[in-house]
Amino acid sequence: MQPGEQRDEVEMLSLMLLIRRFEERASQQYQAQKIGGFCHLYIGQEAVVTGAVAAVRDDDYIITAYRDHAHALARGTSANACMAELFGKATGCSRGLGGSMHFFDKHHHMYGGHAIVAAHVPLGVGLAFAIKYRGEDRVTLCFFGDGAINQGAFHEALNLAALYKLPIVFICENNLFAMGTSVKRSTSLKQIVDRAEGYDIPGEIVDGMNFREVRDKISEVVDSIRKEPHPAFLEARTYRYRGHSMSDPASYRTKDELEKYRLDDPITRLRAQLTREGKLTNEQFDQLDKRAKETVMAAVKFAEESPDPPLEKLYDYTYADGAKA
Amino acid sequence: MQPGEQRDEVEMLSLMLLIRRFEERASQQYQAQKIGGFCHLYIGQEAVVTGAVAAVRDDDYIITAYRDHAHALARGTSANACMAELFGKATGCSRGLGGSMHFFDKHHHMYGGHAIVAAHVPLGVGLAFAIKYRGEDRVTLCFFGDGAINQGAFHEALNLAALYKLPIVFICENNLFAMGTSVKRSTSLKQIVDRAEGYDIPGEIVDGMNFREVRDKISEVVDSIRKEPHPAFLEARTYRYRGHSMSDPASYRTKDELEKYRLDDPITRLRAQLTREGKLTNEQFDQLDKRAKETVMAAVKFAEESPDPPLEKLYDYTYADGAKA
Amino acid sequence: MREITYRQALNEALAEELERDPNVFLMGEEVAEYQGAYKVSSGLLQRFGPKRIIDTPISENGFAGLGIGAAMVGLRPIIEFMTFSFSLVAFDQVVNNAPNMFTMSGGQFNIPITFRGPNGPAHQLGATHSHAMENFYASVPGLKVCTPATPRDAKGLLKTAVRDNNPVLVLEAELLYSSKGMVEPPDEELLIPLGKAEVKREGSDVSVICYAQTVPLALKVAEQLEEEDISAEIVDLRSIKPLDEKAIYDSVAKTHRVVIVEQDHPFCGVGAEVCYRIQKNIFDELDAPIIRVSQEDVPMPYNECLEHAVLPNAEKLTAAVKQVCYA
Amino acid sequence: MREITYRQALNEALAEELERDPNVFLMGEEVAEYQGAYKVSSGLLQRFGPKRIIDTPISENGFAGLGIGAAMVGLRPIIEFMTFSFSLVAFDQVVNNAPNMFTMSGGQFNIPITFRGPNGPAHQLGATHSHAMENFYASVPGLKVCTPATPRDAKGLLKTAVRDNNPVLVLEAELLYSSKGMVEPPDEELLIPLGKAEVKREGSDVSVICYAQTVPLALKVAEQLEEEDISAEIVDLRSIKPLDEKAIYDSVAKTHRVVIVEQDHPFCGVGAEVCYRIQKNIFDELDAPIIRVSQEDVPMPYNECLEHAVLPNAEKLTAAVKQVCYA
Ligand SMILES: Cc1ncc(C[n+]2csc(CCOP(=O)(O)OP(=O)(O)O)c2C)c(N)n1
Ligand SMILES: Cc1ncc(C[n+]2csc(CCOP(=O)(O)OP(=O)(O)O)c2C)c(N)n1
Ligand SMILES: [Mg+2]
Ligand SMILES: [Mg+2]
Repeated sequence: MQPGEQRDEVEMLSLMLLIRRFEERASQQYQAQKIGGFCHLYIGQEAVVTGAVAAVRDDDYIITAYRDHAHALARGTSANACMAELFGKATGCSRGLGGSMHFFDKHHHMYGGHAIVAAHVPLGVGLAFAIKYRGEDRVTLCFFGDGAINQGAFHEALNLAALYKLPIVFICENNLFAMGTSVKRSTSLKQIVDRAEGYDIPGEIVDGMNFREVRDKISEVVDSIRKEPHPAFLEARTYRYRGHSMSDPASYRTKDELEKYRLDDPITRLRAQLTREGKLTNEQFDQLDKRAKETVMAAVKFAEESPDPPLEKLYDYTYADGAKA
Repeated sequence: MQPGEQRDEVEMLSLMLLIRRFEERASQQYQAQKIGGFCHLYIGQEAVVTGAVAAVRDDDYIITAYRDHAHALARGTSANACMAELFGKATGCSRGLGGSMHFFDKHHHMYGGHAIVAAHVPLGVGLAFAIKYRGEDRVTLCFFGDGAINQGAFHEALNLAALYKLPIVFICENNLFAMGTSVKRSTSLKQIVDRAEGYDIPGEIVDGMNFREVRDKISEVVDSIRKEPHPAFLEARTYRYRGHSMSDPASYRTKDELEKYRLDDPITRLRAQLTREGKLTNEQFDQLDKRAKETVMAAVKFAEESPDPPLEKLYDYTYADGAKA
Repeated sequence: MREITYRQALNEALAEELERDPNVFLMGEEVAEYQGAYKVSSGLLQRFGPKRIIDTPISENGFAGLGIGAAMVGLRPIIEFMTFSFSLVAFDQVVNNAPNMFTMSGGQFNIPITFRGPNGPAHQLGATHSHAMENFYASVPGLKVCTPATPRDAKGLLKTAVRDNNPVLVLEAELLYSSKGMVEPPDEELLIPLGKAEVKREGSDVSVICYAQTVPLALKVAEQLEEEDISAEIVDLRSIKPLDEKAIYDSVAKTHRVVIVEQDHPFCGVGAEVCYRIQKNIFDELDAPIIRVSQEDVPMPYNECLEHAVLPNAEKLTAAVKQVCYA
Repeated sequence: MREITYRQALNEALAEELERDPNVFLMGEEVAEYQGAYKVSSGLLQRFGPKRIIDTPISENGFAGLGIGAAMVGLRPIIEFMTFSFSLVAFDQVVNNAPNMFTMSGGQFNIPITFRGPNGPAHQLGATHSHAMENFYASVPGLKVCTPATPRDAKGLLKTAVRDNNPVLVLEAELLYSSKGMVEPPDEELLIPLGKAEVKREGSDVSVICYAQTVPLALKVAEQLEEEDISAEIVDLRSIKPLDEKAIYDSVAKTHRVVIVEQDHPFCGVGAEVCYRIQKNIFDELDAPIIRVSQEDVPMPYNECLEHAVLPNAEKLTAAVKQVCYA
């Protein structure tokens, strides 16, 4: 995307559909034991990363936690490469070595996929540091969950970013829970965004179920950062429909709560907005959805048929120059 | 001290004198190589710990960082035991095994003396946790420097204390520098106390050069905590006259700055207050000072004549039951 | 005796120690309302209440330190790490505060704390989540480290750990949580001392020294080897520190051949220390070099085949045994 | 060649690499305005400016992670820990992010970062400040670890570390900062490869394997032993990982007797790994068990006599050599 240009909203809707269908399918494949390890689904939160990505350039940096499938897809990593990664295949976005929690895509400036809560927040600050060091006008978007804000790493990172005035947007995807722990049980504050004040970082709350609001707010913040680098903090209020990971029945919350959020579904919402504005017909929507499903089905096939990473290369991924310690 | 009772101010002045003379002598003994390792002096900051201790009961808990001689002396650890510790002798308050940075005195509820910046702040929270767990009405005073507030441990500890509503006063001894780094170069905030807000902990600034102000403010806070346990945060603005440690010439600050603070000396100030109020004559002050000096000289002699910890007990301090792993 | 799972055994140990001593409390992420990420603390909140079964935010360094502070004044905290890979963010507290306090204070403050949770590679969790931390922690003076492999050992070691007056790490084996074994009934107090290995299978040709997840592996391999007329003695260390040197030497004096099978990273792993001590103290008993089977020295890959290739496994262990037996 | 101090050698290495490559920067506590807590970075702020010589708050975990992030996009950070004991609070970043990234990303992101600073016991700093971290870090797949003992090695290894495309730890010896040695003049590029040991003294009766602070100790003891007709070969590992096995085996094949003298905690220390490899690979060359001299397995006491008793020292090393030589 060129500066000033807006991403097409129908395309963005289509992206949200792809993410949704991808994860539904991943869930099914996990149950069929085609996918191992932990698997955390983003279903319900799609507007956050889609809105964010719609607000930045392709060469801006993004980094996130382990609930990362959507972030890679939103960045342009193919459904094939994502599904293959879940299957642990050599064609995966991390060559089958990372798995669900460790998606990487250098080409698309997606810097992971990080599984230790908050440990990637300092990395995000490092990406922003490099931007400023080189005098570039990029920004870094650093996503993390509400559970991450009580880690020391988060705290140190925010102070460093503020002190060095680095071009980074901290995006807290507040889905109200860290596993089974609600924000009010983990955090000594009425609202998360208030913590940004403790670092003199400007903070705002945004409706994470609303694509347009996320996009517009981040565009604004990013514009300001490009003019004069500084950190910013956004609390995106959102909700995950599924359990924390595939093994979590999510019995710590009520059906009613879930249903309330489902009514606010980010895909339904953008679809309604576009339909109301005459930019999308029902047929077109169905077409998009069909295409998303087909893409995902093809990705499953691709993943299934892809080879495992070669066993004889087991030692080749430890050191960059292939040196064996 | 019994609840409600006030510590005698002349005694507190006398305590500040003892601390001052103790450290001057320690400095000299360090130069004479009687003391090893690192040695951090508290000279200039005496009103903070003295005021704090004057505000609490003997059975309240205190814990601090490595600039800890004063905290032990204020708590009632004898000058003998403190000096012997610096000399590494078996009669020291940590049996010669801790050294300057690791003063402990169980009997006087002095829980150290901790040399990793901010790593004792969670310990302080643990002490407060135990108080609440047992339903006692004690409080914990947890001291740390301005440099500590950018460590992850500090952040996690404050959130936990706030979340669990623990009886602890976090006392930031803001002497403007962490080694050669001024607060404005380390912390992304105009004033340190503002960070407490990020945890919904009430915070206040207090003049750390003024014994009475420190005492009164802490009394107030502690009263409130004893009624209903909660954490509180105090930023005590103070100044260290000496370098960070014995090897630091402190060339990062001006002579003028130092002189400005010296004019505000906590001992001179309390002395003047007491004299003005007719509670202390010059002769009495000289007498107190003479006694302090004598106590310290006797402590040096005691330390010199004390034995080293027995070599054959080298393995006896690793496991509590003497089990050898 | 009755058959229960490793998970149940741990749960019983926790419940019994909580019942016995009001100073004992359990703290960690999701230990209370969620009933434990791996359900080890199931039912404890209901039974002992929120004062003693305490959920935390994701602040391992903070609550590890909180536990140590509470232990300074005589509480006996049990701190759960959801997995020991997450203890990396609490490393300073576990390594620099818990074990040093007793020395630094000249013996005034001992720290009766238990750190526990699953340790070591589970299944396809990738590089960040697959650390086996036993060699790190055993390296630290002042810590004790145990690694139960059976339900009985899990219960008996955890109970002993809670009663120990020093910081003890109980490194549980996630992959064994659902495994079953015979354990004394709850009314019979079961305490297994730290620092006592157990011969889990007698044998005469080779000593296979193992612990935690590698014990069932070693037992399985031993059975297969029996068919090839190799008699393997399986020595389960149970505690890494203190290390039961006598049990090791007794076995080696009998078999004269040693394979050590461990789950940690190989470089400076537990097996290296065990090997050093054997060769130093009973060099002349050795008829062949000691061989270790451990993880390969690479970060753990996610892919299942690669993970299998990195882990100690039956093929590698069999080959190692045959090598030391020149079979 | 000219004689300079270890500190100057490090300073030259930093300056030369900063000069050579604009992607290199130095970050840490007090490295800039204060000129380094131990003056290793003296003059660098003046020469390279605040963009490249960067003071930090006391946030080791934060700035270690910042460095790793910057390295993901091709910068080449040099991160100073004021001492490696403080790297305990940054352990997760150094252990779980830096070395795993290349694997986890399937080879997309290598991390060309150098972590450096003084390591190991200095003088009477007590239990919290006296850790030697080499066995911890060498245990982690994906890290490289070197431990220079002389000014020349310090300069050559640090320069190589900065150019390496992987995370490298340069564990400096604080007690050697003021020691002197001959080093090539600045106009002669000095690069010493990682993974190459150096025989610092030839000998025929016993191989004394050492590194960092134990090298001068070993050399001193070797001289004394010469008078008693024991000829010790001093093998300075220089790198712990990669480990120069060939150099070790060559020496052992010559002397058939080995003492390893190390500065770290003994349990699972570096010497245990070296011992394992020797006995595994050249068992038949050994005429006596290998003996290690390391720290005693206790937290470091402050008292000077006790500290001396805990450290590896000349008496212990002499006794160990005599023991392996049956002298
Ligand atoms: C340091 C650390 N502690 C614990 C965990 C285990 N864990 C993984 S995800 C998670 C909850 C995180 O919640 P949040 O940050 O809100 O993100 P969400 O899952 O809601 O996206 C926990 C406790 C971990 N990965 N890292
Ligand atoms: C984690 C850690 N990092 C670095 C150090 C080295 N260090 C010791 S004291 C100090 C400065 C602390 O300053 P402050 O907290 O303001 O306390 P003050 O010395 O002013 O009393 C530093 C950087 C340490 N001890 N621990
Ligand atoms: Mg969440
Ligand atoms: Mg300060």
